[in-house]
Order: sequence, then C-alpha cells, then structure tokens
Amino acid sequence: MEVGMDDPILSVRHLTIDIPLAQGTMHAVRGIGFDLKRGETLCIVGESGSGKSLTSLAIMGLLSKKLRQKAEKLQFAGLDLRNQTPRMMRGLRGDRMAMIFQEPMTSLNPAYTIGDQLEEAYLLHRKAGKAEARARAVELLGKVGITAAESRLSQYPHQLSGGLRQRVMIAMALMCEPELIIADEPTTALDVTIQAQILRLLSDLQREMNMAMILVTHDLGIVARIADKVAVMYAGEVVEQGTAAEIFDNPRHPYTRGLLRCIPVPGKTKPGERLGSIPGIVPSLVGNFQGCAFRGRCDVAEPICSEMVPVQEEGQEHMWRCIHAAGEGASEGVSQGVRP
Amino acid sequence: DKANDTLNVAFTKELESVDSYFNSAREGVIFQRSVWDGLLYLNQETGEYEGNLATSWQWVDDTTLELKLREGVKFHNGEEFDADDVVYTVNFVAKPENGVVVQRNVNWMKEAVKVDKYTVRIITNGPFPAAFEYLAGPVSIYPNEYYAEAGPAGMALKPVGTGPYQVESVEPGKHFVLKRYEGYHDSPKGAASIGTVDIRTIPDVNTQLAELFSGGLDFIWGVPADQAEKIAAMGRFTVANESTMRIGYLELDAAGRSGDHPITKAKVRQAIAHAIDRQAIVDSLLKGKSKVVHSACFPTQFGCEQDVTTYDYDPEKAKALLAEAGYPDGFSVDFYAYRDRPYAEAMLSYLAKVGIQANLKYLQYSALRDMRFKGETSMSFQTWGSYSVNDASAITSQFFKHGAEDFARDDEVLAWLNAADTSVDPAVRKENYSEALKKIADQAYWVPLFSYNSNYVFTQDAEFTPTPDEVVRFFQVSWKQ
Amino acid sequence: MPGSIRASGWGEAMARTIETVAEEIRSPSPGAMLRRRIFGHYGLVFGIAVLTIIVLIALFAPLLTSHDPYTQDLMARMKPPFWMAGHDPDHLLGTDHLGRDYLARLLYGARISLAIGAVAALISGLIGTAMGVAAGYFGGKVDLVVTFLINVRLAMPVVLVALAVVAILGGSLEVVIVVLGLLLWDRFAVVMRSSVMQVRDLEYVNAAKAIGCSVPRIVLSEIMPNVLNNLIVVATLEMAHAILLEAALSFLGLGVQPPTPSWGLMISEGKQMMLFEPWLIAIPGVALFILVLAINLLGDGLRDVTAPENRG
Amino acid sequence: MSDDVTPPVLELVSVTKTYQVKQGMFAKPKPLHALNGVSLKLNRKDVLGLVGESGCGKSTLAKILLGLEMPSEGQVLVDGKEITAGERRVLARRIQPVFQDPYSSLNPRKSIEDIIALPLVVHGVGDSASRAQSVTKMLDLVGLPARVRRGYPNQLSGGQRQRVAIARALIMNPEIVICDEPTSALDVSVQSQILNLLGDLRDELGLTYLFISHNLAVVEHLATRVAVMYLGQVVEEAPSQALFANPRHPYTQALLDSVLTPDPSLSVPETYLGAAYPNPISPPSGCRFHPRCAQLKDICRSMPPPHILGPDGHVDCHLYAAATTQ
Amino acid sequence: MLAFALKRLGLAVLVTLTVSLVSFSLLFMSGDPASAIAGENASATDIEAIRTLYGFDRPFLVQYTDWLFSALRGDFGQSYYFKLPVADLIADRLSTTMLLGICGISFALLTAVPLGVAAAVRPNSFIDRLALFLSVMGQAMPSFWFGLVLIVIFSINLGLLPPSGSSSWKNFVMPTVVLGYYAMPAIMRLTRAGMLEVLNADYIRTARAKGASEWRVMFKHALRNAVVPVVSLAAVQMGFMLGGSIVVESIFALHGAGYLAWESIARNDLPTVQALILIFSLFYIVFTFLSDLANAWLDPRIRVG
Ligand SMILES: Nc1ncnc2c1ncn2[C@@H]1O[C@H](COP(=O)(O)OP(=O)(O)OP(=O)(O)O)[C@@H](O)[C@H]1O
Ligand SMILES: Nc1ncnc2c1ncn2[C@@H]1O[C@H](COP(=O)(O)OP(=O)(O)OP(=O)(O)O)[C@@H](O)[C@H]1O
Ligand SMILES: [Mg+2]
Ligand SMILES: [Mg+2]
Repeated sequence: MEVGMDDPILSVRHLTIDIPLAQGTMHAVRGIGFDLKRGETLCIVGESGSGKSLTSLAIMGLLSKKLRQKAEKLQFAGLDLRNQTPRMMRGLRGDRMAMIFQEPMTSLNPAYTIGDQLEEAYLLHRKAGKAEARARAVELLGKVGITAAESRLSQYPHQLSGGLRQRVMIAMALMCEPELIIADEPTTALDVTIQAQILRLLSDLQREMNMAMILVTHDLGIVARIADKVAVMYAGEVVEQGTAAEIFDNPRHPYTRGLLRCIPVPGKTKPGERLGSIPGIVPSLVGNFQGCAFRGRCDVAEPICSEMVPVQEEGQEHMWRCIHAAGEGASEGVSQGVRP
Repeated sequence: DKANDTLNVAFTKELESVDSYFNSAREGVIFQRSVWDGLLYLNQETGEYEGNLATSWQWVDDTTLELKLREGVKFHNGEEFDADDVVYTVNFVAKPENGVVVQRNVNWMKEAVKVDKYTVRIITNGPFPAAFEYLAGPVSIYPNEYYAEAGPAGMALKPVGTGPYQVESVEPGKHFVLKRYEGYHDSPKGAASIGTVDIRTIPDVNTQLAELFSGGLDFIWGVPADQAEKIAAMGRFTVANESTMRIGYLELDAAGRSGDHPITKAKVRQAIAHAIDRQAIVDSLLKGKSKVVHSACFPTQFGCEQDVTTYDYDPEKAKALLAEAGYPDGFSVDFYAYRDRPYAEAMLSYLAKVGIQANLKYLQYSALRDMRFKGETSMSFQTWGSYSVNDASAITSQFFKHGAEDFARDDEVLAWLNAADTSVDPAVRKENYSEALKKIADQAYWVPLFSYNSNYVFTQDAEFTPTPDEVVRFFQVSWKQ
Repeated sequence: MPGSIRASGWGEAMARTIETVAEEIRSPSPGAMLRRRIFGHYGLVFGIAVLTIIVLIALFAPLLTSHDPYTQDLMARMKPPFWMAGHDPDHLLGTDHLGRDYLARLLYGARISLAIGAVAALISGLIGTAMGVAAGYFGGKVDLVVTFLINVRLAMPVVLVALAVVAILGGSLEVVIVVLGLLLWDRFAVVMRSSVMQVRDLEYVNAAKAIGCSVPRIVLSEIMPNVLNNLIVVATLEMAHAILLEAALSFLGLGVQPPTPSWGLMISEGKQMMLFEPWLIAIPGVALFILVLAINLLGDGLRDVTAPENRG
Repeated sequence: MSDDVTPPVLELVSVTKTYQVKQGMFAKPKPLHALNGVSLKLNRKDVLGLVGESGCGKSTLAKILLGLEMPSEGQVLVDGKEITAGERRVLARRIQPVFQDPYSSLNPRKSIEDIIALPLVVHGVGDSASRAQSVTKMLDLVGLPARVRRGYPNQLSGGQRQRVAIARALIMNPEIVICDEPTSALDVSVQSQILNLLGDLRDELGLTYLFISHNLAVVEHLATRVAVMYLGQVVEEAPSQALFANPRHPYTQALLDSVLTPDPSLSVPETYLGAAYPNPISPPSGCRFHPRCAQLKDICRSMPPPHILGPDGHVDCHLYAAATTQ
Repeated sequence: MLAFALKRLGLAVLVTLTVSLVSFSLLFMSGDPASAIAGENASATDIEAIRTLYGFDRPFLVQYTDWLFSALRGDFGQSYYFKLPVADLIADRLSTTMLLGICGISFALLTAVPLGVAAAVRPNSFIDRLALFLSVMGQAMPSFWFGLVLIVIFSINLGLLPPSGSSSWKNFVMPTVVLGYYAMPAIMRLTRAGMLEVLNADYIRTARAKGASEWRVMFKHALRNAVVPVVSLAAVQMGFMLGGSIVVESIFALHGAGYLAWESIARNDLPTVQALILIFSLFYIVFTFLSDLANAWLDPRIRVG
C-alpha cells in the first residue's frame, strides 16, 4: 500500500495504556494522539514517568502483554497496527520501523560481536547472504562515523565506549532503511560532546534517508534544535503539541511555560539568579483520574480544572489542554524570581 | 535362580580380601568354606571331626600333631595337593610378619614339617587342645607354588583352593562368582549341587530384601527378626532360623580401669544384672532360637559351666542393691555400643527404670575397641561369636586373662583359665573353666544377656539347613526337585 | 540564619510542595509495605503458618500427648497408626520398634529438628557472616583469604567430612549440631560477601564515611540492616539444609543418639521395616518433609518479598 | 579574587590516583590513572565548577577531597596543612558531600531524622533533644516539612531526597560542600529547585562548593570558577565568566559548542571532535586530547602540553605556548 | 594468559593442600588406624605390632609429608583394609561414581534448564508453578527417603527396575533420578532467575526491535547470557554430587567412590579416605576450572579484555 507524500506515515489517535498493578490500574498513557509525516521529526518531551517510553514501545508493538493497550487509530504506512499478527509485526520491526534505545551500554548483547548483531538485523528481513550483510554493516558503520569499520565487526560491545555503541545502535536501526525511526532518549547516557555528535548524526541521516523520526527526550535543548514538531507529555497526556517554534516562542500550557523557566539558559539567565521551578510532584496515575493532571502544581488552577479539560487549538498545528484560553495568568504563576 | 542354576546371594559387608587369612569377616569365613578345605572337617550333626584333606591324625606328643594326607586331590588350577602345600601354608601363616589378620587362628602353630609326600607334622607353640577346632575351621590349605608366586594380593584377586567351588571372578569388595568345581575330591563336605553362586555386596538389608522380592536374589541371611517374621507370613520364601554361637553381654569395668565409678562395686553390677528383663528382650526383639544366657560363654561350648549364679529380672531388688551400694538415687553412666541399637535402647530403658541414667554412645566397632583397649569404657554392650569355636577358651579366655579387653582383672580367674587352656585333660579343663565362670557370675563382671540367632531367607526353589556356627555352606544348598 | 529564607517568603511554591509531601507521606513505611507484601505471598504465609504450628508443637509437646516419648513397652511393638486395622486407640500414630508411642516421639522430635536447624544455622551464620562481611567490606587481602577459605570449604565433601567427624567423636546432639554448624558456613560467607560488596559502594555508605563514622558503625548500622534480609533468607535455607543433613547422618547411623526422638533417627529406625510397615518411615518422613518445605517456603518467600526489585 | 595571605581552604597539589583494573579473566591488571597530576585550589566562598567527560576523574577527585580515597601521589591541603590518612573525622566537620544519586545516597532502613542526625551522633554533638532540634532546623532550612522526619527515604521523591542529603551535609556546619552531580538524576523541574536551594544556602551560610556537573549551563549558572578536566588532567581553569566568554583550550571550546540551548532557530552544532573516544587505560601520547583535536599540530602528538598561566587560571595547550613564545 | 593460568593453578594446588591437610589432621585425630587394620578380632599385641610396622607412632607432620610426597608420585599407599594399592582401588570405584555423577548432572540439567526457561518465559503460568512445585519438593525431600520410595514403587510394586547393582543401564535409572533431583531445584531456580533477568535486559528488547522471533530471542540472545551462572553452579553441584553420592550409592548398592569413602571412614582405612577426600576436592577444583573456561567461551567479557 502506497502512501502519498503528504499523508502521515504514522497516525496515532487516542492511545491509552493501562498497567494492572496490585494497588489498582495505572493509567500510564491516557488518550494521546499525533501525526507524523515522512522526513518529519517529532520530539516527545516530558518528565520521567510521563509515559514517553511506553508510547514509543506501543508503536513498535513491543509492549509486554501484561499491559493493556487501546487506540482509536494506530496506523503506520497505511497499515492498521492494531490488528497485525505478531508475525507481521516482526516483519515490520527492524525493517520498516526501527528503534534506538536509551542505554547504549546495555542495549547490545554482550555475548555476540558487533558484526553478528548488525548482520542479524539485515538477515532477518532480507534474503541475502552473509557477505552481503557484512558489506552492508561495514557501509553503515562508515556512515555513522566509525572508522576502521571492518575491524570493529569482530569486536564485542564491551570493548567499545558508550558513544561508539550508540553509533552501532544507530547503524543497526538503519540496516534495512526504515521509514520510521524511534529514538528513545538516545543521548541521555552520553556526554555532552558526544550527545551533540550523535544528535547531529541522527538528524543528518534522517534527512538523507527521508525517514520519519520520533525522538523521545526530556532535554528541551535537544527538542529545540532537532524537532519539527513537539509533543509535551505530562502524566500520560499530551498537554501541548505544536511546531517547535510555536512551543518555544509561544508556549501556552502552564506546564510548558514552567519547564522553559526551569532551565538556566546561557546568555538569558543571569548567573546566580533564581531559576523558575514547578513545585510539587506528579500525581499518582493509579485509579480513576479526572481533570487536569497538572492542577496540583499549577498556580492558576481553579476548581473547574478538576473536570473535563478542553483541548484548545491555534492554527492547525498548535494545541494544548487547558481551560485558560492562552494560559493567561500563568506567567506570574510559575514562581520565577519570587525572591525580592 | 533355578532356571540358570545360579544361586544369587548377597554379602552385607565389603570383603576386604577374599584370601581367608586376610579378612576377619563372617563373609570371609563363608567364602573360605566354599573355596578352600581344611585338613579336618567338623561334622555338624555328630559333632565329630572327620578327615578332609587329611585322612588320619594323631598327637605324637603334646606339641606335635602328625597327619596323613589325602592323595589325588587337585587344586582348582590343576596343581597337585601334597605335604609341600601344607608345609608352605602353615609356615607362611604362622609367621607374624606375614600379617595374617586374625593371629589367634594361626599363632598356636609353630611350624609344619614334611615327613614324606603325604605325611606332615604340625608343631604347636605349647600344648593346644583346641587345635582340631582350628584345623577344621580357619586354617585352609593353599597351593604352595601358586601362593609363593601370587602372594596374598594375587590370591585375593584370583583365589585358588581345593574346595567345592572354584572362583570364576572377583571384583574386590563388590562381586564374586563361584562355579562348581567338577574335580572336587571325595570330601566329607560333599560336592556342590548348584552350578553357580553369584555373590554381590549389598550393604543395606532393605535393598537386599527388595532384590529378593524382585527376584534378583535367591538367598539372604542375617535378616532381622521382625522382617523375617513378616517374610514368613508372606509365604513366598522359606525362612529358616538357627541359633548362632554369638552371645551378647554387658562388659562392666569392675577393675576401675576407666576411673573410680559406681560400677566398680559388685552390688551395682548385680543391680544392673537384675534390672534388665533379658527374657522380654529375647522374646520381643531377638525371637527365633535365641535364649537368655547366664554364663560368660555360649552354652554348647566345651567348659561352659551352666550352674552359675543367675540374676532374674527384679527391678525392686536392683534398686535395693543400688541403695545398699550407696546409690539410692541411681547414677549416670556412659553406655557404649556398636551394634543392635534397639537392644541397647531397650536396656537403656530398663536401666532408667531403676534409676541408672545411661547415655548411649554408639560408635564404630574399631573406635569402640580403641577405647576399650585404652580402658576408657565403664559399661559397654558387646557381642562375641567365638569364631564358631565350640570351646570356652574362645571366649572366656579371650576376655579374662588380663588382656586389653579384660575389665575384671581377677587374678584367681586368670589362674583358672591358664590351667584350663593349657591342659590336655578334658576333666581338668572343665573343672577350671567352671571355677572361673562361677566367679565371673558371682561378681557379675559381665552381664551375659542372650544368644543370637540368624534368619536365613531363600526362595522356595532352594533347600538349605542352617547350622549353629552361622556359616553358610553354599555346597549344601540345593534346588528342590 | 535559616529562618530568613522562610521569612523571605521563599516559597509559596514551597508551601505547596509541603502539601504534596503531606499527600505522599501517607504512602506506607517500609515496615508496613513489607507486612502487606508478606500477606500477599501464599508460599510465605503457608511457610510461616506451618512453621509456627511446628514451633508451637515443639514448645507444648507435653500438653499435646500424655505419653512419654521414652517409655517403651516391648509387648506392644509396632502397633499401626489409627487409619490401619488393628490399631490401639491409645496410640494414635502407633508405636515404634520398642513400643514407644509414635505420636509422642514425633511431637518431641520437632524440638530436636528445630534445635538442630536453628543452632547449626546460628553457628554457621555467625562464622559465615563474620567472614563474608569482612571480605565484602575490606576487600583486598582479607577478601583473598576469605575467598580462599570458602574455596577450601567448598572443595571439602561435606557429607564425607561430617561423617568422618561424627564417626570419630561419636554422635550426639551437641556433636552433630557443632559439626553441621562448622561445615555449613560457606553459603553465608558467599552471600554476605557479595551483598556487602554491593552495598559497600552505595553512596549512603560513602556518605557515612564522609561523615566520619567508624568502621564498626558503618558495618553494623549502615550495611548490616540492608543485607539482613539476605542473611535471614540464607539462614532459613541453611536451617532446612542442616535438618536434612542431620537426617541423612542419622540415616547412615551417625547422627543423633537414641533414644533421642529425632525425626531423622526415626526414619533410620523405621527404615528396617519399611517394606512391611511403610508408615514407620512415612510418618517421620512426611513430618520432616513438611518442616523443611515450610522453612524453604519461608526462605523463598522472604527472598521474594524483600528482593530489591520489590522495594518501594 | 584570590587572597594571597590566607591559603585556599582546600588545595590539591599534583594529585595522582592510580587504580589497578583487570580486564577479562586472562589479563593482568593494568594501571589506570584516574587522576594524573591534578592541582586545584578552592578559595573560601568560591563555587568551583568541575566539568568534563564521563570517566575523566571528576568523582575520583571528589572522593579524594572527602577522604574516601587516598591519593597515590601528591597532597591534599586544608587551610595549607596536609591531610593524612588518619584525619578523616577532623575533615568530616569541614567537608561534606552531596552525591549524585538521590536513591542510593540515603540508607533505606533509616528514618529521615536518623539520617540527618547521624553526623551529630557520630561526632557526639549534643544530646538527643538538641539533636532533634537541629534536625528540625535543618528540615526547615532545606524546605522540607517537619512531618517527613519520621518517614523513610522510599516515601520521598527524588528532589526531596536530595534535600535530605543536603540537610545531612549541612548539619555539622561544614565550610565546604562537595556536590557530585547533585541534579543530574533529577527532572528539570526539580533540578531548578535544588539549584535554587544550593544558591540560597551558599548566600545564607557562606558555603564553599565544589560543584561537579556535566551540564555546562548549570555550571555557568552557579559557578564562580570553572575547571575543565580531560582524561585525569585539568586542562583549563579560569573564572567562570572568563571561561564561558573566552574558552581557550580546544576541548573547552568543543564542550561549549556542544551545549544545546533551547533555541529552535539553531540546529545541532558541529563540534569537530573526532569519534576517537579516550581510553583511560592507554591514554594517547603527547597531549591527551590530540586525537580529537580540531587544531592539532605535530608537536601535540609527542609532547605533553605546557602549563600556561593566565591572569587568573591556566590552560594546558600547545597552541598558547606558541602564542606566548612568539 | 600464562601467568594467569599459573596463578590459578597455584591457587588450586593451595586449596587442595589445605583440604588434604585438614582432612589428614582430622583423620589423624580419629585415633589409632592400627586397630582398624588389625580387623575385628585382633588382639592388643596384634595391633601394637601393626602400629610400628606402619609407622603410626611417628609425629603427625612426618606422616603427612610422607604421604604427600608419595601422593605426588601418584602413590596413595596401600589400603589398610583391602591390602591393595589405593590408586587402583579408587580408579576402579571412581568410574561408577563418575558415571553416576555425569548421569545425575545431565538429568538435572536436562530437566532443570528447559523447565527454568519455560518458567521464566511464562511467569505464573501453569508450567512456572509446576517447576516451582517440583523444585520445592526436590529441596524438601530427603534423598534417602526418595530413593527408598522409588525402590518400593519401581522395583517391588512394578518390577520395572532392578533395585541394586551396576550391571546394566537399568541399574542407573533410579540413582540418576535421585541424585539428579537433588541438584535440580537449584539449577532450575538459577536458570529461571537468570532468564527472567536477561529477558528484562535492554538487549533483548533490541533483539525484538530488530524483528527477531521469540524463539530466536529466547535461545540465541537470552539463554547464552543466562546460562553463565548456571554453568558455574552445575560445576559446583557436580563436585558435590561425587562426594555426596554416598547415600545413593549405599541405597542402591552401587560400589562407587562415595560408598567406598564412607565405608573406609567406618573402617578407619586412612589412606583410602585421605586419597578420596583429596580426589573429591580435586574434582571440585577441576570442575570449577572447566566451568570458568566454559563461561569464558560463553561470555566474551570474561574472555577478552
Ligand atoms: N512494565 C511496567 N510495569 C509497571 N509499570 C510500568 C511498566 N512500564 C512502565 N511503567 C510505568 O509507567 C509510567 C510511564 O513509564 P515510561 O517508561 O513511559 O516513562 P518515561 O516517560 O519514558 O520516563 P523516563 O524519562 O524515566 O524514561 C512510569 O510510571 C513507569 O513506572
Ligand atoms: N575503584 C575503582 N577501580 C578502578 N577504576 C576506577 C575506580 N573508580 C574509578 N575508576 C576509573 O577511574 C576513571 C575516573 O572515574 P570517575 O568516577 O572519577 O569519573 P567521572 O569523571 O566522575 O565520571 P562520571 O561523569 O561518569 O561520573 C574511570 O575510568 C573509572 O573507570
Ligand atoms: Mg523512558
Ligand atoms: Mg562521577
């Protein structure tokens, strides 16, 4: 099935993920949705535990069977992912959609060489010989900037540094030229200098191969530099979504605004100056939950926030979930420079 | 297994060596009787000595025995039997440095001298009235040429004798196969009836029984009384009971070798003798042909005086005696044992009833013997089988002549026993044994308990009559017609 | 002056933080969570219940039977238990080969098995923990020595050595307990060593060092409480192990001395008649099985319940 | 800034720390120089930011300052006096740590109160009543409600735990607090709270910080001086403003280039660092940074770089040696 | 590499020496071997003669070094009891025990590993509960009791298997089961725990993300990493089995080294016991060494630095 250039390659509507726990059901992801076109990069940001990884795993069909997953729509390249057999999902994974994980140190199998693992990714989906797979592996290692690729093939993961491993992971994800690549915090475990290299590599390759990319992160700096579109997640919901420029220049949701004020920005924040902060902690998502999840930490919260919260839109791309039309009043609310 | 003409039997103990001079186990005796012959043979029914490898024998003087040998006997390996074999065997085993394990079986012999091809003289170390007993028993005759070459080690792996069975294979300690010796001479033992005897070592009685039930064994012995009773009730097997020459007794440290303790007092020892209901133990635990014994020997043994002081079961009297001895509240003592734990436990309980708190110390035989040799035990439950030697010298003299195992150390007893042991006049011997045994009983140096019995269990295909000497003669087992 | 920060109105936001904390502090304390998990674990509950019953039986044995476990009656030997024909209503579980009441021996036997298990585990626990903690905490040479000793100990065939020692010293309750205690410390040492090593490098231990805590204090109050659960788990498993080993030694005739009513000994005594009166070994065998099962379930359960991944 | 008369509160003089590491079952242990001749000064009321790549020796340095490890070579001076192995307890009253991982830095079996009061107990300060009072004060100081004192660490969020750790560090009134990546395990919204708290406390109590972080924005925000480490060596040290305004060492430059500010109009920068990651077991010859350096010269391969003192700080680089000699 | 191997070897030698010294002194304390050699019906003088003949009156260390140096030459002396060279005696018995040990450990591995894997793949499923049940049973069941029960069932009641002996493979079925079942629970649990841990590892997720089938994930990616500790445990268990087969050998009348050792203790047959303890400890050391090698092969992190 061919998909037109402008049709979204990935389309998610009202995805929910429930986790049965001893204390009750945890509604870890609560009705999120987004679209993604070829060549586009979507960044999902949010605090730890907001459901970012679960969302990406759900798209890959890698959620453990214990978790309950529901969606109104979960479409990839015209295929309805909700009713694919496990076998068909396996055929898609690694071939048309690929994933890069957060921990380069533990994401490679310590018992096999880099070469084995790269070739496996190819051989699982292509009717090809070992030699062809090997050639492909060498080619991709070169592409991700690994020198002396031939000799690296016979090395074991523990012989490589974190940065190299993450490059190998990227090479592995690209072995079959996927149409969609999901990177779950690919650089959190890496040093800043290497982070920059890896991110650059990713975005270059994405552009070159015209892939769609979902990049999960909690680092607003990365989001700003890489994203075409941004989805801000809070407590299992997308609280604000829009183009990168919209989100950073014109944040509407109190949480997004708060986040932006929390980070010291060289040049903007004065050294030693008090930073903004979002007090309080994320509410528990176990059991039934109604209303705005952020209201406990929000300065402009009103009693009505505990009821259904409408989604507001501005233009086609920018939407947010708050009762306050433009998040007005919020600017004071997030405590910045409270100190006299 | 009648179909294969093979008798499958089990040994309980791993036999260290099948060379009969180099083991001290009951299993070794059983093996020896089938594979080798002695010069004489003791007819179990008549109690008379008959000629086996010797045809006639007579004392030349107090220490010289002359024997005429049987002609035409061949060893299993074809070697001919003659005086040289006897001389070689006797001279070899009589030398202490050759390390025969049970020295008392052989150390009465000084040497053997060849008179002619079929006549030998055995010179003893002093007068030794029990000589025939040994010549008919443990002293087996080995082939001189083969033994000289192979030695005890070779003999242990490939035994050669003149007996009714020849050895087909030996896996040391584990498995022995005997085959009927077709060339067996005209011995009073009689030729073997069953073609093959297959002996395996199975230490656990239950496993032996399991094998028996599943047909893997045809013949076992030493089956405890309770099991034997049950098997008899099953009706699938023949259970035969025969008494043995083994008696059980309590060895009491009258001489105080282990220090000063209540048992050195005669009244205390007598109290102990009164405290234990030996008849009840015999009736409910040993059963079979076991009897309570009162004298420090097996009743059928020559010289075993029966007219001695007896101590009947009387706990009240026991308490009274204890009180008289100065222990109205009883006392506490270590009670050593190495076999038959239930019997020991039963005695413990009887002792407890009269106030004697006995703490059971159950040891390995050799460990317990060590302690006894060092005189560290004040009370132990012992048994003695007299090597099936039907003479009081094999038991009373063994233990009351101030040796390491003598806890009485009675000079009077020693004198009587010495006189009895060295005389060749049966009347003198009897007289002296009697004196000794009476004193032993009066003083309660020992508390003789009971005689043992043995249960033989075999398939109904087989026929066998056990003998009181506890020796299983495979050549006397036959298939029922 | 700390107060000034407050006074400066430093956090209206802070005030709200405090509210959410108030919310959260209601999440139960570690003790309460543990209790909750324990009752959700059937194996553990079963283990605790059965073990409690057995301990109570052991403690109150004299109240539960009017028979004395040592009184013999040679006229009433091997009377069958109540479910078999020909039983004596006075002896619910029948009598043994010396006519002693089997129920009484079974009940009193619980004391012996528990004592053997508990004391042997205690002795080996003390030795093994001391060695393991020293090795884990100090590392280096101490660790080398302890690892070496553990290797030596592991290389020694336990059953054989235990047999040899008991054969030499003569079996008695004390000897068996001490021998087992001296032989079973290896698992304590191994587990304590590795768990202390894990905890040793955690930052709160570094923090305690940086505070200036003395070594004993760090070991006793920072490290031990956090490896205690492993210790308890090993202790229970070793207790079961000791009980089984004692039974095996008794089976081979080198365990506790009669007339002590140990279950292992009862099996060994009943073994003689097992082909004819199987209940003689079945009763103590099942009792032993249930006891060991309960202790193992308790240990397993404790491990499950206190496993790090279960901790809040 | 630096006062020539009073010695720095804390000083490291060419400290080297060597570990023996074993690689694989069949290999001999090899020496790993986690620190290689590091000299650093920490002046009163300074916030010294320490930045550098993972594994470059930052935590090792912190451990040495805390007395948790002893240097293989070199000295640690407090107020100009050398510290020896036995003086851990003395040091403890003056230098206290805040660690990175708020989850493993608190003993899960102890109540918050016990955790915070531990230093007092260890040093035998006060009786239980006065300790309880101090705990109350500390809880207040770090912005925790009094009721958490009976709670356990597992009942607190990461940010709250970090506050407890700070309270514990401060209860003995230390002069110096060593913060080893105190916020890197926290979400940004919590991180800012902790940073604010640290800043406030410094102002209130006149603390001196050694602040280890790999987040340059945070370091710039908090630090007064910055030291940049690479493979066990301090390659550049300067006052914060000077360093951020004018990074001199190529590694510092690359580090600064790599900082991703939340500015959607920019894209991911090119740092010109090669992919040759440093291996501390076999460090490169000459300048340790040379395999990745964009401004590599021949001399860098063979010669260790010179130590070039600037107006207030130093940089170790051949580039500037050339500049000064020319 | 060589240095490492030598060091390892040196340690092994040291362990063996210590074990032999400990056991030698233990047996030395056990009292007089002369009495044991003399046999059941010997007299005090017999025993005295034997004592001097064998040199038991010499000091402990002299006897020990004497023994040690002969042992180094492969000469363990003569069995007091069998009067045969101990080396021959043991060589004969060891084959039975080794066979039993190999069968036992194979049985344990062949049941434990598949069960453990299955249990880990489907936690809380029927198969997991079955595996747990079997392992709990195995841990709580005294092996001597189990052996007796098997004999009652399979030999007496069903007549399928011979209760004793070592003449055919049938003789080894029940001993193998008893011995193997003894080692099974630990191996099963470790496999299960290892698999559970490995299955949660990031690289398993990676393998799934590549599109690998469950089968492939399980057996190519997970098992190889999970069995590393299992191999070590199996080696230790194998060492234990050889020494611990005493009970099994005595029940099933298998004349192996374990049974020989036990009997030799009872008989005070010092050279045999001594040699056996040494050999058992050597086996333990060899097995652990082999398992280290196997692990190095399985896990490159151990193999290459
Ligand atoms: N298998 C699982 N069982 C139970 N809870 C789970 C499971 N997987 C995820 N969760 C919970 O679901 C919530 C969302 O998890 P998720 O991994 O998606 O968060 P995240 O946004 O990726 O966080 P982080 O930034 O820490 O990776 C978290 O609270 C997490 O604890
Ligand atoms: N106890 C130790 N034994 C062996 N090597 C060690 C030890 N501690 C640290 N190292 C090594 O020393 C080097 C410096 O480690 P250190 O922890 O100081 O780095 P770091 O700069 O704090 O890194 P990170 O940013 O990851 O915390 C690293 O290569 C590390 O592997
Ligand atoms: Mg995540
Ligand atoms: Mg660090």
